Amino acid sequence: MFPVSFYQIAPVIALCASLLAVPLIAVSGRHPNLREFWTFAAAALKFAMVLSLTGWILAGNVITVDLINVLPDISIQLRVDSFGMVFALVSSFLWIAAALYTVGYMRGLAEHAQTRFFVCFALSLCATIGVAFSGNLLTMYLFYEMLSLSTYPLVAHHQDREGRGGARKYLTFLLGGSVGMVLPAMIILFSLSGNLDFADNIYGGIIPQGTGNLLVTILFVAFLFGFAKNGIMPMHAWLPGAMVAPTPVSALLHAVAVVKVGVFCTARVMLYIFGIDVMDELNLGVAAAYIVSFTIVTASIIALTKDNLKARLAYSTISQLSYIILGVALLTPSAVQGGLIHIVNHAFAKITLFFCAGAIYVASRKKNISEMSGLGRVMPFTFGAFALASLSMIGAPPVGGFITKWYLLVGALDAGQTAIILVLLASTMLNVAYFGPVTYKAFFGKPNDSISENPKIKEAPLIMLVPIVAAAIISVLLGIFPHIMMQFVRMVTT
Amino acid sequence: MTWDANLLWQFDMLILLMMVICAVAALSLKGLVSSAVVTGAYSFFTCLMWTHMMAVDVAFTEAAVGAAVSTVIIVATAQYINPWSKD
Amino acid sequence: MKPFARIILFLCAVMMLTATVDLPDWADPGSPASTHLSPGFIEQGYHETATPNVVTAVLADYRSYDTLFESVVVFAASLVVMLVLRRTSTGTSRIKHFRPKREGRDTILRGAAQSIIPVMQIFALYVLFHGHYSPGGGFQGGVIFGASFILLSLCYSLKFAMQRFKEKMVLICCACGALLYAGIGAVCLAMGWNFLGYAGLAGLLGVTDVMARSHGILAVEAGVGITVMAVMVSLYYDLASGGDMEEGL
Amino acid sequence: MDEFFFFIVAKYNYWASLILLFIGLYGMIAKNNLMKKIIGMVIFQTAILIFFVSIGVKWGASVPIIRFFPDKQPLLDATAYANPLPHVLILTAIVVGVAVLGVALAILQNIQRIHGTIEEDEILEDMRK
Amino acid sequence: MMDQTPVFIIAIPLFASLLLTLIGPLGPRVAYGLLIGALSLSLGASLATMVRVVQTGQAIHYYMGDWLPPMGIELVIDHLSAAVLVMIGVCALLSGIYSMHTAGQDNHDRLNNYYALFSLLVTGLLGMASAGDVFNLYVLLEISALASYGLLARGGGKAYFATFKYLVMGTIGACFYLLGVGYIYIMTGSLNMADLADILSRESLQESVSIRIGFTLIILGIWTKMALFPLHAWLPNAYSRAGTATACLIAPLMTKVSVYIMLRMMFTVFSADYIFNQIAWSSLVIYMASAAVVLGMITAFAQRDMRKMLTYIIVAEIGYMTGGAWLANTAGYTGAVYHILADGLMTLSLFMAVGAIIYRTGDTSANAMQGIFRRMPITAAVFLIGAASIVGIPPTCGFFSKWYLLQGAVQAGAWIFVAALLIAGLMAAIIFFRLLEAAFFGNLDDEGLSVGHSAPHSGTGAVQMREAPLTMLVPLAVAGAALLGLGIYTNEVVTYLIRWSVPAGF
Repeated sequence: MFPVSFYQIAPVIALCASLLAVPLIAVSGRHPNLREFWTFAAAALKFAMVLSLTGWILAGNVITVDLINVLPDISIQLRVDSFGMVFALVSSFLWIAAALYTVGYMRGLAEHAQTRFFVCFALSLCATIGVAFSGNLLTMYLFYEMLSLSTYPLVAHHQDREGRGGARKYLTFLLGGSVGMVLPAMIILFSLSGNLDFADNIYGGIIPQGTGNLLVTILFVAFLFGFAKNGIMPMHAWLPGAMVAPTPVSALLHAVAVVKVGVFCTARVMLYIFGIDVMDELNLGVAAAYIVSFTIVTASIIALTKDNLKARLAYSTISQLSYIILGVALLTPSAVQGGLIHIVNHAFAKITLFFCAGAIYVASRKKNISEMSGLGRVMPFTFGAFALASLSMIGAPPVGGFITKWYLLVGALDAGQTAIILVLLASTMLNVAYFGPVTYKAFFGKPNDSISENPKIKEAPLIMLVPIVAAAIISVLLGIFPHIMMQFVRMVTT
Repeated sequence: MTWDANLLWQFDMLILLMMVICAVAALSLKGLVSSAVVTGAYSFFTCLMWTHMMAVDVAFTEAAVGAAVSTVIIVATAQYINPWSKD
Repeated sequence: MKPFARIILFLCAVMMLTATVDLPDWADPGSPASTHLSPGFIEQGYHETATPNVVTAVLADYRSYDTLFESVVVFAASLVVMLVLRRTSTGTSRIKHFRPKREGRDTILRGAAQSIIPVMQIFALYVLFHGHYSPGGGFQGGVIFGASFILLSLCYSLKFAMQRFKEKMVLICCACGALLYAGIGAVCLAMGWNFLGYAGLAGLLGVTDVMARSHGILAVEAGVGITVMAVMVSLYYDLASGGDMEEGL
Repeated sequence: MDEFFFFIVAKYNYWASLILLFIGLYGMIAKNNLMKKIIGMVIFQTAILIFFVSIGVKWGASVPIIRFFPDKQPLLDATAYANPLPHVLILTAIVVGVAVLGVALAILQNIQRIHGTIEEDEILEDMRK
Repeated sequence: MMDQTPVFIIAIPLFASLLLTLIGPLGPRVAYGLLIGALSLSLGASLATMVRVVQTGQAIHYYMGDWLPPMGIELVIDHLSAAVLVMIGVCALLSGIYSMHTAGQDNHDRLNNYYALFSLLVTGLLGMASAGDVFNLYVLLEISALASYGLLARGGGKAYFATFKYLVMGTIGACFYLLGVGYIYIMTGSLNMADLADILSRESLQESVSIRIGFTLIILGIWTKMALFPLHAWLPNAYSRAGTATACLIAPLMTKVSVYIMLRMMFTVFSADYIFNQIAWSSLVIYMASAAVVLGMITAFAQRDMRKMLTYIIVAEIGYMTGGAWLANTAGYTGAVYHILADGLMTLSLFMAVGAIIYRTGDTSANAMQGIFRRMPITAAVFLIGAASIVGIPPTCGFFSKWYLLQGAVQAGAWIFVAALLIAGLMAAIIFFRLLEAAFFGNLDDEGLSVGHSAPHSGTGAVQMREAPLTMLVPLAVAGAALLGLGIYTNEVVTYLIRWSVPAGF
C-alpha cells in the first residue's frame, strides 16, 4: 500500500530509529521525563516501520538495501524476509512493553546511572533489529558484536563485585565465541564460496559442492558453538552469571533480545548457509539435535535445583532456546515451523515470567521461591500472569507454547526420530516439575509469618502491572489465533 | 701513478694486517684512553688503505673526519668517563 | 646470551668467508660494477659538468640529493648532541676528576698554534674551492677549517676559542650551510628545472648550462663546507666539555 | 699452485673486510663496556666501507680525476680511472658514521653522569634500584 | 608547477627544520606555528600526489637534478608509497598538533630545536617512503634514526640507556642493510631500484650466492629496524621511556615505514617469484611472525605500565604485517599493506589517549584508568575505539585488516598464523577490557553500592569532568574518527590504492 521506494527506506529507519535516539537520550539526561519520551518515541517508530513492512513481505517479495559497500565483494546489506520479520516484529513490540516496565522498575528502585542504562538499551535494540534484517554473514557478525558490547554495561549495571564478575564472564564467553570461532569460520566460508550472502531458500545452501565433509562439519560445529548467545551447553555459563543484572535487563535481553539473537543467528546459518540438503546428507541435523536435546534435559534438571527465581528462569530459558534449534535441526518442514514459532511464544511467555519476578522483587523484596508461599493471594494479578506464562512454557493447550510442542512433535514423527519425541515428553514433565510448585505454593500455600503480618506488601505498581498482564494475554492469544505469526513461518518453509 | 698488482699487493696485505691488529688491540685494551688512541691509529691505517686503493677523495675525508675529529671526540669522552673498563 | 651470540657470529663469519668465492675477482676491469654506471660518469661527466674531478661531479651534481641529506645528517648530529648534552654547569663537574692536570706546558703549543692555524685555514679554503680540479671539496675543506678551531681550543682553552667562535654563531652556521645548499636547489626549482637541477642557474648567471652546473657544484660545496665546519666545532664544544661549556679537553 | 696463488690475491681484500666486520660486530655485541661497543661500531662501519671501495678498484687505473693530453684534450677512457661511484657512497657513509659516533658519545656521557658507570651489568643493577 | 609536488612533500619539512633552529629567540608559539604549517603543507602535497597517482593509474617518477634514473636519483611514488606518504603526513600532523602541551613541559627552553628534530624525523620518513634509489634509502634511514635517537633521549633518566641500546641495534641494522646493498651493487653495478629489478631478473644472477647473501643481509637489517620478534629487545624500553609527544610521533611511524621498506625491497627490487621460489623462507618467517604475535600479546598482558603494554602490542602488530607479506598471496599482501595504514592510526590514537590520561593523572600504571569515562569521556571513547580496532570489532579498520590477513592465511594454508591471529585477538580483548572495565566503572564499589539500593541517590557521583586540553583533544577525536572512517572506506582504499600495487608474482 506504500510506494516501492518507501520499502527501501523503511528497514533503514527501523534500524536507525533507536540509533538516532541515543544522542537525544544522552543529552536529555537531566530531565528524566524527556529522556523516557525519546525512548518511547523511538520504540513506537521502530515498531510502526516493522509493522508497515508486513504487508509487503506477506505478498512474498524480499527487500534488499545496500548500506555501505565495505569490501570489494561484500557490503553491509539489509535484507528483509519472512524469517527476519518474525524476530523483528517480536523484539520491536516487546521493546515498547519493556520500556514501559523499565521506567516503572527504575523509578521504583531509584537506580543510579539511568541515562547510561537507556542509551545502552536503545543501542542493543538497534543491534537486534540489525541482526534480524542482516543480508549477509558479515553484517550479522557486525551487529552481533555490537550487541555484545552494548549489553556489557547493562549486565554490569550495579558496578559491584558480582556485577563486574558476571559482566566479565559474559564478555569472555561471547567475545571468545565470536572472535575465536565465528570469525575464522566466516573467513574460511568466504574463501570457499566467494560470497557470504544468505541463500534464497532454505534447501540449497551457499557451500560449493566440492568441499570436503570434514571441513563442512568443522564449519558447522564452529558456527553452532561460536554463537555463544544461543546457550548451548558448554557455552551457556554466561547466562546464569548475567542474571546479576537488574530485572528489566534480564527480562528483555536474556529472554528476548540477546539469547534470541544467538538462536536466530544459528538458525539463519543452519538454514540459509548450510541448507537442509547439505545438513541432511552429512546428517549434521541429527548430531545437532542430540547435542541440543542434551542441553534441554540437563538445563531443566539444573533449573529444578535452583531456589532463586531468576536463576530458575535463566536455566529454563537455556532449555527453551534449545527447542528452537531442535526444531530447525530436525529438518522436516513442520519441525522447522515449530522451532520458528517458538521464538514468538517463548519471547512473550518468558518476558512475562521475568516481569513478574521483577514485580515480586519491587513489591516484596523476595527473591527465592521458598519465601514466596502464600504471596499469590496478596498479588493476584502478578501471579495470575505468572501462571498463564508457566502454562505456555509447559505447552498446555490454550496457550502459545502448545502450538510449538504440537509442531515439534509432528516434525519429530515425520523425521522418524523417536528418541527426540521421548526427550520432548521428558522435558515437558520437567517443565511442569519446576514451574508448577511456584504457582501452587503462591496461591494455595499457607503464607509464612513475614507475609501475613506485613501489611505493606501489596500488588506491584500499575505501570509494571500493565505490561505483565498485556504480555500474558498476548501469549494466550498466540495460542488461540496462531495463524497471525504462522503465515510468516509457513513462508519460510515453502 | 697507476695501480698494478705485481709491486703493491704485499704492501696492501701489510696495511690490512696492521688494521686487524689495531682493531683487536682497540677492543681488548683495558684502559679506555689508550684504546681511544689505538682507534685513532686504526683510522689512520684505514686512510692509508684508501690512498692505496686510489680513492683519494675518500682518503682525504677519512684522514680529516675519521682520524682527526672522531679520535678527538672519543678521547674527550674517554677522559670524561671511568678510565678503566672491566672487560 | 653472550656465548650464544659468539657461536652465531662465528658460524656467520665462516659462511660468508666461503661465499666470497662467488664475488667477482678483485680489481678486474670487466666486473659488473666497473662496466655499468661508472663508465657513464667518467665519459659524460666532464662534458656535462666541466669538472675534472669526477668524484666531486658525481657527489655534488649527479647524486646531489644524497649529499643534501648527508649534510642534513651532519646538521642533525650537532642538533641531537646539543639537545642531549647541553646544560648549564652544576658546579663541580666530573671532568676535573679524570682529566690530567695542565701545569703551564702550553707555551710551545701556543707558539706552534699561532703559526699553524692561519695556514691551516687558508689550506682549508684552498681545498674547498679546488674541489673541481684536485681531490677535496666541501667535506674535507669544512673539516679542516673546523679542525683549526679545535686546535685553537686545544692549545689555548675552550673559553678562549668560544670567544672567537661563539656558540650561537656555530648553530647559525650549521643551519645556514644546509639552508644554502637546499636554497640553491629551491632556486633551480623556481627557475623551472627540477629540484637541484643546476642548469636552472644558467639564466641567473648568464652562462651556458655546463658552466652553470660547475658553478652550482661550487656553491653547493661551499654550503656543505660551512655546515661541516660548524658541526665539527659544535661536536667538540659539547663533547669535550660534557655539555656545560666550562672546561674543554 | 700458481692458480691458487692468484685465487688468494684476487679475494684477500674481501676476506680482510669480512674479518674486520666480524671483529667489529663481536665488539658491539659481546663487550660489556659501552665504550667498547662504540669502538666496535667504528670498526664495523669502516669494514663495510673497505668492502665498498674495493668494488671501485681497477687494474692499471689511476685517481678518478680526468687527465689532459698536452693539447688540452681530456682522456675520457673509463678503464684509465677507478670507479667514482663507490667513492661518493663512501664519502657519505664516513660522515654519517661520524654523526652517529657523536650522538653515541653524547648519550654515553649522559649515562656516565646519571648511572655513574658505563658497564652494562652495573647500569642494569643501578636501574633496578 | 603541478608536477613538482613530489619534491614539495620532502622539501617543505626539511626547510622547516632548518628554519626552526634559527628562530630560537622568537619564542615557542612561532616555532609551533611553523611546524604545524610545514606539516600541513607537506600533507597537502602528498594528498595531491596521491590523487594524481590514482587518476593517472601509474607511478610518478621525479628525476632529481634532471638526471635520468640510472645516473641520477629519482623519487618513485606509486600507489603503495602514495598511501604510506599520506599516512605519515596525517600521523605527523596530528602528533604535531598534539605535542604543544607535553613537549612544552619536557623541554621548556629549547622547544624550537626539539621541533627541528621533530620535522627532521618526518622528512626522513617521507624521503624513505618515496625513495627510488637504494643507497639514498640508507641515508634517509640514518637521518630518521638519528632524529629518533635525539627525540627518544629527551626522555631523560633511564631513557639514555634505552636509547643507547636502540642506537647500537639501529646501527647494526642500518650497516647490515648497507652491506647488503654493497653485495647487490658489486654483482649488478646499479643502485636505482627499477634498474636493479631488471638486472636481477636476468637468468645468470638468479642462482648466484652473493645475491642471496645480499638479500639476507638487507632483510636482516630491515627486520632489526622493524623490531620483528627475535630482534625486538630494544623497542619496548626505548618507546615507553620517551616523552609523550615523542612516543606519539615515533611509535606509529618508525616501525611501519620499515615494514614498507621491506615490502618495497621484496616486491620491487627482488621480484615475488625470486623470493618465494629461490629463497624458500616463507614458512620460517610465518612461524616467526606467529611467535611475534602471540608472545607480543602475552608480554603485553603481563605489563603493569600502560605505555610498556602498548609497545609490546606494537611488536605483535609487526608480526601481523610480516606474516601477511610472506603469505605469498594477494589477500595476505592486501592485509599487510592495509594493516600498515590501520596500525599507524590505531597506535597513534592509543598512544595519544594514554598520553592525555598520563598528562592529566600523572600516573602511568593501569589504575590511572579508574573512572576515566566520567572524567575524560572523549579520551576514553577514543581509547575504546582504538581497543576495539586492535581486538578487531567490525566497524573499525582493525577488523578489516584481520579479515584480509586471515583470508590470506586460510588460502595459503598457514594454520599456525590463523591460530596466532585469533589468540592475539582474544588476548587483546582481555587486555583492553580489563582496562576498560576500570575506566568504565571506576572503583565505585567502595562507595557501598550493594545490589539492594537501600539508600536512594541521584545520577553521577561528584567526580568533576576534567578533559584533556583542546590541542590534545582535537587530534584525539580526529584520530578516532579516522579509525572508523578508514574502516568504512576499506573498499575505496583497497580497490584504488592497494589492488594496483599487488606484485606481479601472486
